[in-house]
Amino acid sequence: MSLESLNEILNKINTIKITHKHKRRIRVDVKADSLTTLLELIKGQASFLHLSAITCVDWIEDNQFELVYHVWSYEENCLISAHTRIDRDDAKFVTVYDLYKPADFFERDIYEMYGVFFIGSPRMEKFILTEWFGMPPMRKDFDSEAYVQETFNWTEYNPDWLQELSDQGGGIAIKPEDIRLSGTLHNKATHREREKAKKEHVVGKGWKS
Amino acid sequence: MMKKELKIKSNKTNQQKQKRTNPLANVFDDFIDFCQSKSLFMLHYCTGCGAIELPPAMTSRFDMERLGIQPMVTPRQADILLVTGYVSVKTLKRVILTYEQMQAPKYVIGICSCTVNGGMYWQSYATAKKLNEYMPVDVYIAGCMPRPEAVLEGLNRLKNNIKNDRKEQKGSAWKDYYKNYDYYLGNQQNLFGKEWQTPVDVIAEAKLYGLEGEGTYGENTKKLKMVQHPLLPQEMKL
Amino acid sequence: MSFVEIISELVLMPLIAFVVGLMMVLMMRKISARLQRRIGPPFFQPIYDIVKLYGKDTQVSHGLIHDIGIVMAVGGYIGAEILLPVPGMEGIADKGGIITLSYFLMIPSLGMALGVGQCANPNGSIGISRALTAMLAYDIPFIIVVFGAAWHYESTSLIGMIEYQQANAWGIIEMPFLAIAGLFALQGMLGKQPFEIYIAPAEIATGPMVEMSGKYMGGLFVMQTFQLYTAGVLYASLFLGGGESWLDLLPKAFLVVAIPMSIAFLFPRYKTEDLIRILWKWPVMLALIGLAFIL
Amino acid sequence: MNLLDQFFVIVAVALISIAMLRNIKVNSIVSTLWYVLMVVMLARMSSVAYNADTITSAFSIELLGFRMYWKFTALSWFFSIITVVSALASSLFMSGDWGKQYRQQGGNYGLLQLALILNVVSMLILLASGDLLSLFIGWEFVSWASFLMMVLMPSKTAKKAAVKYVIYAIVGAMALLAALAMVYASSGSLDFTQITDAFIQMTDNMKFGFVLLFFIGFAIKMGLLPFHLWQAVAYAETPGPGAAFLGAISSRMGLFTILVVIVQFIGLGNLEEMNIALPYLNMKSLLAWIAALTTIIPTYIALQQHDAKRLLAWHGVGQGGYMLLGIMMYDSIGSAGGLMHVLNHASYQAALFLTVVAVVYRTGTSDLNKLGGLVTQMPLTFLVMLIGIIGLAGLPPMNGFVSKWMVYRSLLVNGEPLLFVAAVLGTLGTILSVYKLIHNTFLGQLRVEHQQVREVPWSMMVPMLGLSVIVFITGFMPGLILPWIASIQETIGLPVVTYHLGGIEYAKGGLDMIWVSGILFYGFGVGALIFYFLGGKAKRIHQYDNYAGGHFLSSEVKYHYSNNFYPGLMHLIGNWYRGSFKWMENVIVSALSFVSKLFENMYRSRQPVMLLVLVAVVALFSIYKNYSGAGS
Repeated sequence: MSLESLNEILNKINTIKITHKHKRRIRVDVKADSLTTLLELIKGQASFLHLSAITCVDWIEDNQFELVYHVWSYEENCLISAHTRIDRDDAKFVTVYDLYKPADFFERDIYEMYGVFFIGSPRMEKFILTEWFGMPPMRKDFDSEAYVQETFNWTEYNPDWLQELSDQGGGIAIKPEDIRLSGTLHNKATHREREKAKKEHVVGKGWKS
Repeated sequence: MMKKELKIKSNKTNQQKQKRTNPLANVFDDFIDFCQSKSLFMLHYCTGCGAIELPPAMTSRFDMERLGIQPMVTPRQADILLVTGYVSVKTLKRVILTYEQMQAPKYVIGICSCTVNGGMYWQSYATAKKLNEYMPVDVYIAGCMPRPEAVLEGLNRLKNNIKNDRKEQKGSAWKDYYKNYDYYLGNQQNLFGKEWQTPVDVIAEAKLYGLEGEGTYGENTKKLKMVQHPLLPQEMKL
Repeated sequence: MSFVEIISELVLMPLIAFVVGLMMVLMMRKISARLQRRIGPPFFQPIYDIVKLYGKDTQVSHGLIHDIGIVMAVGGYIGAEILLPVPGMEGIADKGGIITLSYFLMIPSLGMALGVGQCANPNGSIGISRALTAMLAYDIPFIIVVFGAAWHYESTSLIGMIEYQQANAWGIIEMPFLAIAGLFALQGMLGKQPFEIYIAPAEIATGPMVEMSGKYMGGLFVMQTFQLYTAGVLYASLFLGGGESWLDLLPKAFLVVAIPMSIAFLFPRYKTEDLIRILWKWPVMLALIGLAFIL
Repeated sequence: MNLLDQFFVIVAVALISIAMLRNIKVNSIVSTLWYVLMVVMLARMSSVAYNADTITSAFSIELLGFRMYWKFTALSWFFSIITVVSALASSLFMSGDWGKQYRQQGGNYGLLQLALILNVVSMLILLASGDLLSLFIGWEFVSWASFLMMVLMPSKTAKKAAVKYVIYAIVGAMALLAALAMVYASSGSLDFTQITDAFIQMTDNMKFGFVLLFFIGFAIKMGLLPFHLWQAVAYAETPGPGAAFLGAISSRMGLFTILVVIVQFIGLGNLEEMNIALPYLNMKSLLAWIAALTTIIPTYIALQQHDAKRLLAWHGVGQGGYMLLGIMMYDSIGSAGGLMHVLNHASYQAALFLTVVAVVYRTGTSDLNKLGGLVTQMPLTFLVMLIGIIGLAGLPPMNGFVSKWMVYRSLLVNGEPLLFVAAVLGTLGTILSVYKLIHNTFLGQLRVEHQQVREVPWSMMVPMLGLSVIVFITGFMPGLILPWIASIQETIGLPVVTYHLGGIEYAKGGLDMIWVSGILFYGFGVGALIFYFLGGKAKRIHQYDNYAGGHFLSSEVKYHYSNNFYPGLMHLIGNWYRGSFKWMENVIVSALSFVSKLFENMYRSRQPVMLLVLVAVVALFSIYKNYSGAGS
């Protein structure tokens, strides 16, 4: 199949934006409501039979999730990455399980990690984080560090030999405690914002409740 | 934001074993301690990269067997549990089950920085940080990863601890799990939720072998009683 | 035979077997260490292991049959030790012959199989299934060897066989093919590489030993010492002329055990069906050739 | 009336009373009491067994010029006591709660008891037969009585197996009848002694036919190779205790007749002189090889079964081989082993069948893949099965070891390495298979649905325990049985074995079971001392507290290994014997049906061409025959 005919198929979708990154990599951006149509088209007419992965990106500033469907064709040796964006507050999307069976696992994973619910997916339940009841941890507004500070304790380890080394001017430049407790590695503003956020709600808890 | 207050462990110093009056019995006990320190079967729970340092420690270069240490496969046979690397919350459940299935005297060695403080996963929401909050750890071997020399050094230190188990207060730590079970159980429940339980009935074990202490029962064990499905052994019935 | 003699034999023979077996275990581990260019365990390591296992503070039992299995495994071997004639103690050994003895050697396996079965661990059951299959494999050449020996010495009693050899020539000289086949079968009987599929630590978690802790494992360690001793002395009695004194017998027994050990650590392991195939092919062929010579 | 007449009167009255009694409870008690009385009568006749006497019944029939009479020899007595004791155990077993359950499930209990007594009566008639005609009549009675037992189960497989059995039985009867005709033709009488005379007068070819005809008749009943296919399914598909009875003794009637006709009257020495092909292969060694193959092939078929009853039934076929093998060795120790194995096998086989029936009674299945872990629920049944499988596998100290030891010893003495290996191969296969049986039923993980299962009631427990006591006692002191064996050997003209209470006296290695068991139990005692006095106490734990690589076990997780228990072995040898005999059976059946179709067609003249072709072939053949005859 030539490039032109592939383009022709893709262009059947009205709102599509096609970017040829490489002769084997095509990025397409579509609206959320035409994504399944696109997948159906390229599966049915252009031999893209293999769904390699579904990924999700959290664009917190735009208040959107971006879902990326990577579909591979063994005949064309070509990967189409179909990007689409959905609303972050009402994170729901329709499943592609009926088109691609492996989508089951990807969708379950995304549901667990981002909280995007896939309507019609066969097993929308816990996948890997069986003990996790808080906010989906890959969301940008989940603060892993704060969660860790809140949940875990630390071993104090200040041996004499390390003290001696420090006294001689050597040792560790930034002590682990400093990193953990004051956030030296991040700029102060982020840290302050985080402190503010902590005051407002308990991080990691109370999500969806 | 308040940090959750974890209960402070009760005093550990009262675990010194009473010396028997019969001198022969003492010699016998010392002999068993000596043999225990000379023969250690280890179960390596290879959770992370630290496991790669064990084969050199076992094979011809460093030869653990000359210290009487050899690898074993199941927790039932083993004396040492080597946790070699980061422990994710989900793995921790299995590590605890494995630890509880081991038979006393049992020792835990945490290898790599990850078991001490989470190591490079210190920010990760899914990785447990202090292993000794969930089970008594005898020796930590820090490093990322520790060299086989360090591993052997740690094992030697453990052997000395075992040899002096009855003589010194600072002995091996396994009894602490029975005597302060409530503390450990509380930490486990904080992480895994209220439904947490293992098929191993630690309290019954402590009762049977007379290993109960002040900290065996408490708030957390009461909570456990509420949700536990107790597994009684199947008795022969005529 | 006086009463005191019987009692002393009943007590002493298992004890000697235990001590000699400990040395054999040590030898086995030393050989493997040396082959892998290691130093190996210290001299008293087998004793440390057994004392440690019996000195464990806690241990688990899956029920009465689990306990009885261990008792049968150790007890069956103790019975077998008594039926093995050794220098100075032949009084009871003539009550059973080679057929009885080879049946006695199956009792520990059956006992252990029962105990493991009660543990309700499929790894253990798989191990037993493989161990019994291995038994089926190595017993065929072994039984041909036993037949050949009994036919050649015109006796089924081990004492008679030893007497014949001491009067004439050693069996290994008169029946070299059978002796080689017997050595082959011994490798399988001891469960050493390449015939140790039923232990397979990384695959089925040491199979039968999977749920054994403390004194249960200790019992199996004791059983191993008996097993090595039995194998060594039995082979020495069949083919190396037994022993007129302990100084004569022990080196032979150690040599016999050392040969499979030295071979063992050079091999990986065979699958079950390959194990049967190889044990039913080469040693059986050798044994039949040997048999054809003496019949 | 001598003792034998009294005995037969009792047996006849027992038969009538059991047939008449309609009340179930009374029927159970009465039938059990009759069997007890029969055992007592046999005990009164024990001089037959100890002194090799003969009791001849006063009753006889003149029929068409033949005098039929009945007598009891040591051999008949030996088989009779086994029959009656097995029947007693079965009857006692079914008299209590088992019978109740059987009726609730729609079985006809009265008919089952009747079938049992009919079997016993017909077997006793056969065992007491004094000449060939009474033997043949007894033979037919036995065949039809076991057929009655087999059709009691309503299942389709049972019916099919029973019909298959009848076909085999008819073939056997035909062969027997033909042999009888040969005897009659040569001597004009059907007395046992005429067999010897007839045999001596025959030509070599006729001798072969004669022996083979007898042998086929008897081998079919005993399930010897290649007639082993019918038996296991037919016996396994019989209602519980009936299977125990049939499995214990029924097929041994074939062995009895072999002993009477072939061993006693044709004589093994005569068989040895009948060379077949090579100097090594004569009629006796051929029979020995058939016996050896019978130990191997059915045993390994048993290894493949996943139904407990079928597994045992196949072992029943296989163990028959040991008996014949021992007898075919034609020396004192081997034949003693073979004969003793009849009793030993009956005792443990009945015990094993009864345990399986007990398990079925509680759990409703004998499928080995659907059981497991019952030892905590049914410990006594487990104990009986343990004793039984130790006996069946032939390990010390149970009785199976004694008889197998004797067979091995005799094979060793006679220098039969290949037969020896074959026998050992059978034993090893048995060990594998019985471990599978006990593991899959009693060991391993207990299923959730079996957690409420309890031990069977005493009415079932008592016969099982009684049989296992027999298994142990006769193993511990084989000298209790050996006098009977010695008189049998004297009666049927075999070398007589030298014995003592503990076993056999034999130059260069005898057997003393009292010592052997003593040493074994001493070993167990020391093992128990080591186990219970060294080391700390152990904690009893639940099965779910188990190593699973860190996995949490619960009732939802099936953590049990039962299906395809020996995959490595089956992968290798499974194809060697799978269906080869089935294939042969099918070939014969289809050839027969083809021929019958052919004749049917011819008879109805549907295919005149066929008739023409046949006539042409016959004509050509006769012409050829004529010419070739003329040419020479």
